[in-house]
Amino acid sequence: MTPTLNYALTGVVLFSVGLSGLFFCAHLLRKILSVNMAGSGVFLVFVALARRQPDVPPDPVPQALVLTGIVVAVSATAVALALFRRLTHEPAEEPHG
Amino acid sequence: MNVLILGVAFFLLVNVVAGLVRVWRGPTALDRMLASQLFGTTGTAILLLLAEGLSNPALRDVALVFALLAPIATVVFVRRWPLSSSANGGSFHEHE
Amino acid sequence: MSTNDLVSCVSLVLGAFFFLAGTMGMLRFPDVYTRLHALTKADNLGLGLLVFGLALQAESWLAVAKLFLVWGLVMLASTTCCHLVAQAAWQAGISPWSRRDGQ
Amino acid sequence: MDSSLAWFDAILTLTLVVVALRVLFAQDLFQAIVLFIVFGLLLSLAWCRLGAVDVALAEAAIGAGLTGALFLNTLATTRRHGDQAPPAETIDRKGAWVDDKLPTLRPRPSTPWTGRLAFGLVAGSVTAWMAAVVVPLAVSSDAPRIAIDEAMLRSGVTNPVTAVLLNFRAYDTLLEVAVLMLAVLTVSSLTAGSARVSKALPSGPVLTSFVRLILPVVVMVAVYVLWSGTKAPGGAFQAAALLGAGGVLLLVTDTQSPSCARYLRRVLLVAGLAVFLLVGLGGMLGAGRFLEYPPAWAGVLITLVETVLTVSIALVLVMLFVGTSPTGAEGSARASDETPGATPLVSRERTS
Repeated sequence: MTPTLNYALTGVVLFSVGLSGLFFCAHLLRKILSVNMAGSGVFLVFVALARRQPDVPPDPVPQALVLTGIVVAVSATAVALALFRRLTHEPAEEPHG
Repeated sequence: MNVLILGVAFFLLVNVVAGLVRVWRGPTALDRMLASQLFGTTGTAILLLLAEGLSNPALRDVALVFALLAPIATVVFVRRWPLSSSANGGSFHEHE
Repeated sequence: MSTNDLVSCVSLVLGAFFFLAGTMGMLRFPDVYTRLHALTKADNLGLGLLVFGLALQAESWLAVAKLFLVWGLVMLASTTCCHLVAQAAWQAGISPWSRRDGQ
Repeated sequence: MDSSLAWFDAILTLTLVVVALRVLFAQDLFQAIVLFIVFGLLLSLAWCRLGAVDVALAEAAIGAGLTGALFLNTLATTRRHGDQAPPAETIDRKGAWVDDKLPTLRPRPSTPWTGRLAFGLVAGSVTAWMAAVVVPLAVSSDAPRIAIDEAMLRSGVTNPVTAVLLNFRAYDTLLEVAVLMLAVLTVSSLTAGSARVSKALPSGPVLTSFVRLILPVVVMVAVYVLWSGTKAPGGAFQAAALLGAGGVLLLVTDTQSPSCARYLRRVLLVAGLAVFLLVGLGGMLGAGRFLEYPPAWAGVLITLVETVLTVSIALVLVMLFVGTSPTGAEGSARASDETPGATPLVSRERTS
């Protein structure tokens, strides 16, 4: 098994794990974690495929895409977390502060 | 030489996997945090070894970033997590 | 094998041993205060030995400087984190393990 | 040597999958988040093994540092404080988000077994289909490789990843920065500013001096990463991730953070996008197409854009953290009476 195949298949599995988490976890934070997990799986597939020929340096295009993806993922996560906070904090404010 | 370096890197990875048991078992939030901090140190060591073993000096920069940012989770945790250990929302004591 | 390589090998193996000791401590010590030792003592010593072993193999002085910088930073960080975790544990009312509790 | 690396890969990928499963299905939410941080560390090792050092640098700063901090921050504010149990209807009403003791591997009670079975089938076939697509791609050695090498000579830089990001596919990067702006706007307008946090550990002298020692090193390493990005792994995103993480550290310790007027913060926030656009328009005037650099100037222009982008993106990341932070309570950002985003400005040291 070549490293490329190994990591690419792991990426596929991680994507599925994230997908199942998105469906099966009730907690909203868990869903945000799931989306992150699925995203990491996709990144792993991309970067693994960038390195198909072991002798030459890896293909820069998928790497640049993943780099962009990581930064976009963290901002999307922050938006999701801000929404989550808004949801959890509004109703609970009056009784006990 | 390279065989030994990569062997040690592999050994440290196994160490990390063994250390995961502590994150798993807790029992308190602090134990879990501490274990993740430990992975930061071990991860730095693995990166330094890989940099030498794979002759890719750029990996040392990754190790540098690891070393710089390993404490951030712990610092955020202790500065934001409520100290009071109450019955319900117990912060450090987890009821298993 | 030159003396340089030999010293390097011994240092790497010793470093790996201390990492193993750190992990064992993490897993087997009874409470959070004792487990702090694994973080701050064993692993930092292990990292130091690895850094020393790798520095003997490094290709340039810049690489050596970077290696030692990494070690210094990790020591600084784990010292601080150790302090913070211990303080947080104490303030949260976790009492240190003593032999009597353990029995 | 090869066998040792093969074992390394096998253990690493296996651990990634196990940790991922545990993140999603462990009972305790805090444990899940710590494992998520560990997942980021392991993923960073995977990038290194695959030779994607640029990605590893960003992942080490963002995946293992910032994202974990964001989650911990959010979880800390959702804990119920005091001795009262959380109001029962909060748990029932919308999917039990306050409760962090969820049953392991059990779908939410309302899902019938048929639904679970159906989803299992769907997920299984999606996985099989993806694997069927990916495996032939992974084993084929005559991979179609976009012709980068000859274009590199005209790109103005020698790190191919930087060339792709800021020259060949600069459109993507420009739009990405716009997305980041949008995220900051959204987060800032959503900040509730009402969460009360019970007392956390005060930052004592040890933490304060640690931050004072470490921040200059963070800035120095960030500048180094930015500077080396034109010819070796590194660049604007990685440097910005580092600076952003440093800013979060400063914010959390609540030491005497340099603060500055809000207009300056806004200027710095949009500076990256603005300079990028201006350079692009300049290319339109000079070379005839948007975002096309004259080859002689490409190196200088890329460095200029990258430097400004670093400051802007770092500020974006810090503001995103502020957006998930508690406000107006002990040990929080000093943004109580001002509107959201009133963060102490961390980018000052790096500009002066």
